[in-house]
Amino acid sequence: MLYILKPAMKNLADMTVRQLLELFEASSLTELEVKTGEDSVRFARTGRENSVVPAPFPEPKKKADDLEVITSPIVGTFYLTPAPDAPPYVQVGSVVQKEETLCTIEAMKLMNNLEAEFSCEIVEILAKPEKLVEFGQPLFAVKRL
Amino acid sequence: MLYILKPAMKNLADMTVRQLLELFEASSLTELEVKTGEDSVRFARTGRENSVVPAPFPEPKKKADDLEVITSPIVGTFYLTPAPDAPPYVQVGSVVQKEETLCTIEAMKLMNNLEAEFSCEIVEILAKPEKLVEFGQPLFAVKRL
Amino acid sequence: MIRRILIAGRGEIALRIVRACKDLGVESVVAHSEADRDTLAVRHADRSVCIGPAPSSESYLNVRSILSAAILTRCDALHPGVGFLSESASFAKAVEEAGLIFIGPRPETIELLGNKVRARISAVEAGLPVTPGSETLTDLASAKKWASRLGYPVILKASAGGGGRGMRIIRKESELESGFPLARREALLFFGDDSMYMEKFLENPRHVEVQLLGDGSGNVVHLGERDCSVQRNHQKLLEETPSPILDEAMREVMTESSVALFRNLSYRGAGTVEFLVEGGSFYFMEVNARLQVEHPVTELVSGMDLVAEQIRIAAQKGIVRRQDEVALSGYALECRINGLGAGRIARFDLPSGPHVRTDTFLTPGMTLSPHYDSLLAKIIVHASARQEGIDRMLRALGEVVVEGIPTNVEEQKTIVGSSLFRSGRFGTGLYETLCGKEMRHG
Amino acid sequence: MIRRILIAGRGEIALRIVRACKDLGVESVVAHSEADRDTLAVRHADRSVCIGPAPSSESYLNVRSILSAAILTRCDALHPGVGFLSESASFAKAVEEAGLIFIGPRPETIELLGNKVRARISAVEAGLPVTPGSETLTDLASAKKWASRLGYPVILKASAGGGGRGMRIIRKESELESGFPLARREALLFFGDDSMYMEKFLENPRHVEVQLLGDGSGNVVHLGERDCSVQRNHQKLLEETPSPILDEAMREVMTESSVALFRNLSYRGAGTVEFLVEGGSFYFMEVNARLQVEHPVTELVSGMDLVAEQIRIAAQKGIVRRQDEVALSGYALECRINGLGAGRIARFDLPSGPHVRTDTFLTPGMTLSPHYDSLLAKIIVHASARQEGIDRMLRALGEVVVEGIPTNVEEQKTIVGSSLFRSGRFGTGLYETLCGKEMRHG
Repeated sequence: MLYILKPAMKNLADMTVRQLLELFEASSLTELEVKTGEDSVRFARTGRENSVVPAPFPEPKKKADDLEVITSPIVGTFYLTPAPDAPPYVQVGSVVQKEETLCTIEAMKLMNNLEAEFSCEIVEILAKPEKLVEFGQPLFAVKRL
Repeated sequence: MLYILKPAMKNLADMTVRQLLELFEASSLTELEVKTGEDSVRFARTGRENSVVPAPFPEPKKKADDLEVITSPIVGTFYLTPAPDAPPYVQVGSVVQKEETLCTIEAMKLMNNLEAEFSCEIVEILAKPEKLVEFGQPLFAVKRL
Repeated sequence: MIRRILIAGRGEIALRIVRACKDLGVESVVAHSEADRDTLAVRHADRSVCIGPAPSSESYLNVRSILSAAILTRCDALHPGVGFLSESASFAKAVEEAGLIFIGPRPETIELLGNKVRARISAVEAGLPVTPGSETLTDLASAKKWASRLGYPVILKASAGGGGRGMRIIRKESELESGFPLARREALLFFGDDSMYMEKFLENPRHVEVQLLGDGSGNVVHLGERDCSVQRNHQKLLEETPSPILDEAMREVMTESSVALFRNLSYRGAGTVEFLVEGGSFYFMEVNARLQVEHPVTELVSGMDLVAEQIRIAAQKGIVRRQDEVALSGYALECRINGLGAGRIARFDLPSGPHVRTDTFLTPGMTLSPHYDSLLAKIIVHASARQEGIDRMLRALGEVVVEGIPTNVEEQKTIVGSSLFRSGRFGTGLYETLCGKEMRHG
Repeated sequence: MIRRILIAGRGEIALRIVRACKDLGVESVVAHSEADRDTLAVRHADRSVCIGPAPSSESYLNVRSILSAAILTRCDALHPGVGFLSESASFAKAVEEAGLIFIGPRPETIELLGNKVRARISAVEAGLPVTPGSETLTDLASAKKWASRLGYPVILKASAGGGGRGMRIIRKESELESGFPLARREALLFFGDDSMYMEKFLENPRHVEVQLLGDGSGNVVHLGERDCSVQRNHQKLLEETPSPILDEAMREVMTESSVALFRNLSYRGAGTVEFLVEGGSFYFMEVNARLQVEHPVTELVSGMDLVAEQIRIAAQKGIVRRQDEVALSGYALECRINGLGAGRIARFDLPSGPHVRTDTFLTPGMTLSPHYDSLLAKIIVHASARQEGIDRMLRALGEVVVEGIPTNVEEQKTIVGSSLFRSGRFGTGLYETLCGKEMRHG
């Protein structure tokens, strides 16, 4: 509910940001916005009750607007090499063309090659080789080319 | 929902942000925005979840800043008259001097006379005669003289 | 002994299994969809694996993902929960072929019981009465012949069906002419098999089921019956035990013949034989070869832990009690609290305290997903007798506060508080009678 | 029968009594302080009356307000809860003089048992062993004489005391010289009575109590014992039944002599005889002439409802079962979840599901008041045996999430998960041993 009142309020202009913040901290508010003349200040916080919500996966360390994350489409074991002794499909810095293989995910003794859907540069490898990857788990952070 | 009120609340202009916040904290609002001239302040909070919190007592119907509420100091039966046939101590509009009796509250067969702590005019009688009043229950809305 | 179990289910049952694992000192791994990441089963399991996106077809029905998750997390057993793949013989077989213990009946048993015609034959062999019914219907002509022999109304059923799906009530011959081909197409669509059969239709029967445990070697105990007659569109809403309409004589025949059926099958694990009861007679309907949502009412009167029993039986440790050690004490009643819409739950006060058990999988801030069934919580009360149990359930329902999504709590209060329910004299049409008109929107 | 009960208590016990009232079809009126307005007992009672401001002295100990509330809401009985006035003989008398049924023992019984010296005499008469102790100590000289006769260490106690208050351990004569006058002054201050006596002090005893019900006419049944040895500053933290240190022989003597004591008193209602156990012997300590916080563990193993029993006995309907009908089954363990500070509770996830009971009086958004004791919730589990019960309690504690105020959940996990607790071999000093150092700030 939003109540808009039109009275005159005198001492708002006299409050410091610190005083306002103290009020806010001690309150149950999630948002506080104050405007006086051309100045304005806005405090907000999100629901404090979500500390136990599990984080789905660790975030990629670097985040930039031009990075994209390639996730696992199945549950399986993540391999960076086509065979134990073979060199890896990709490593950090590799440039991969569309439809080139990024990795192998083994599920139920079937080797599934994951191909790049677009040309990109590998910025970070986010999953551990030879370990279980879940559905939706981030595998690579890439820069689209 | 948006309620636009055009209140005749005289002294809102004198309210501090702290006082407004106290009002807000005690209310069921999720948002409160106040503008006076060029100043404005806006409070918001998410899910207060208090729809089942019992309202302590019905609020007095009229609320004005100069009204005060006299509450019951004990649990008992509320009487406006000293005896069944006698006229009431007070009625709406009565002017009561300090230490004059306002009502009788019977508890455990003892008649307790409630005296005015200050001179005042009775604006409203808030409890039902001959019914149970709880500790803290509003009995009279009065105007201090 | 079993060391680590993959739980291939969701909802309050997945948490139920996690809790049983903890009590038994067994590790639990919950396989969940993306939509179920923030649920209590995932929070409390020792480990969780996301197996796919929200739609069940790509997660909870995705055999390959489930088996990969089980093998890669080094589970040695798999619990299929209820619903989804829990009554899939081919899934049970795939689990066993992958070297895992399937916590449920043998694949052959599931397959036999999944075919309604073969299940009826087994029931008849064990001495169970069945509703007068047809053989497999080859065409419309044979359907007409059987219908006039049984007398209308009849009900058409898919041989491979279950849970109310693919059923069609036929009240006269003209309905059969249009309905039979339609029902066949539906059956093909849902179950990949258009075999149909037909039974005499009971207008307003009671739904009563017997809970059994078998050790897989022919030892079988029953834990009494549950009455699940209060249903809405074939979905159970309330379950109670003992049934208010069974007398001792009928109870004894019903439980003993159910035991005989399971003994004939050398049944392994927990299972339920479902009956329809009308006019002082009872008829075998089907076997649910798995745990059931309403198992807690049996747990409260028997003092036994059905999920722990399932796990022990799967580990070849047998059943904890012999039949003469099973004591059923008092009365238990369960109410299912359903969401009438999906969404985030802001407040979720559930009853607690003496004589009340609550099973759920959500807590305030979590979301009832639109992708699955609408069950939010089960409230179960234990009492010395039915009337006391009804009062206690009304007390428990009165403590529920849910904010954020609408629920059926008021409907449940209407039902439990009605004189019709209290009388014990009603059929599966109770919901329509009490709530049908005003609450049809739900 | 009783029609409407005023509940003159607070916290989870007040809600416990409201629930029992609903189950019995009795109306409930909760008398509460201003600070307790927003609690579950007030929410779920049929009616509530605010009897005073937050301080107990002006509300929960305000006899006149409580009686006014009872009379004006037309109650015919009063349940005193636990604590506050529940063991005040003069309050019980005032309740009866006001024409109300007091749900508890007769005032004379409360008075007799409230005087520790007279209670000891009654115990001795009933054949109960007591710790070697003194007569009433008239002065320092007599205190010295008794102390050297009993041998140090001894414990000074106020005759009118209880609950750990006014007690003082004396290890040598010099301590007695300073401690005796101090203890007397304290006793006068707390209890209005400076009578003192002295007992041989047991260094690290177990605390075991027997739960009894008496119908007021000499019929008495016991419901086994509870072991409450895990304490912190004389406040119980965990309670279990059966006690891991009683053998059948000691249990029989302890319960039978407790029954004899209650029979001698023609005890009316629920009550507990408390014992100290050390070195294979047990000693009578005191009687708690009221319901106890830890009563749920007895309810889970006996299947009986102690609050319903209290109400039935007060209504002169007797005890539901004879001694030979009481069957104690399995093991039960209770953990008290305490707030380590007052405040608004933002999140409050409590365990639920099979074999777990939770009793509380708050829900998210409500406030643990700084005015009263710190109990937030009790978690009680039922199991077939002690080791299973311990695992189950660890499971239940693992499900607790409290945000907004700090709690003792981690401490409880430490205790329940310790090998010392699991061994069953410990005394009342367990808390200090396990949590004393790191968690003293609590």
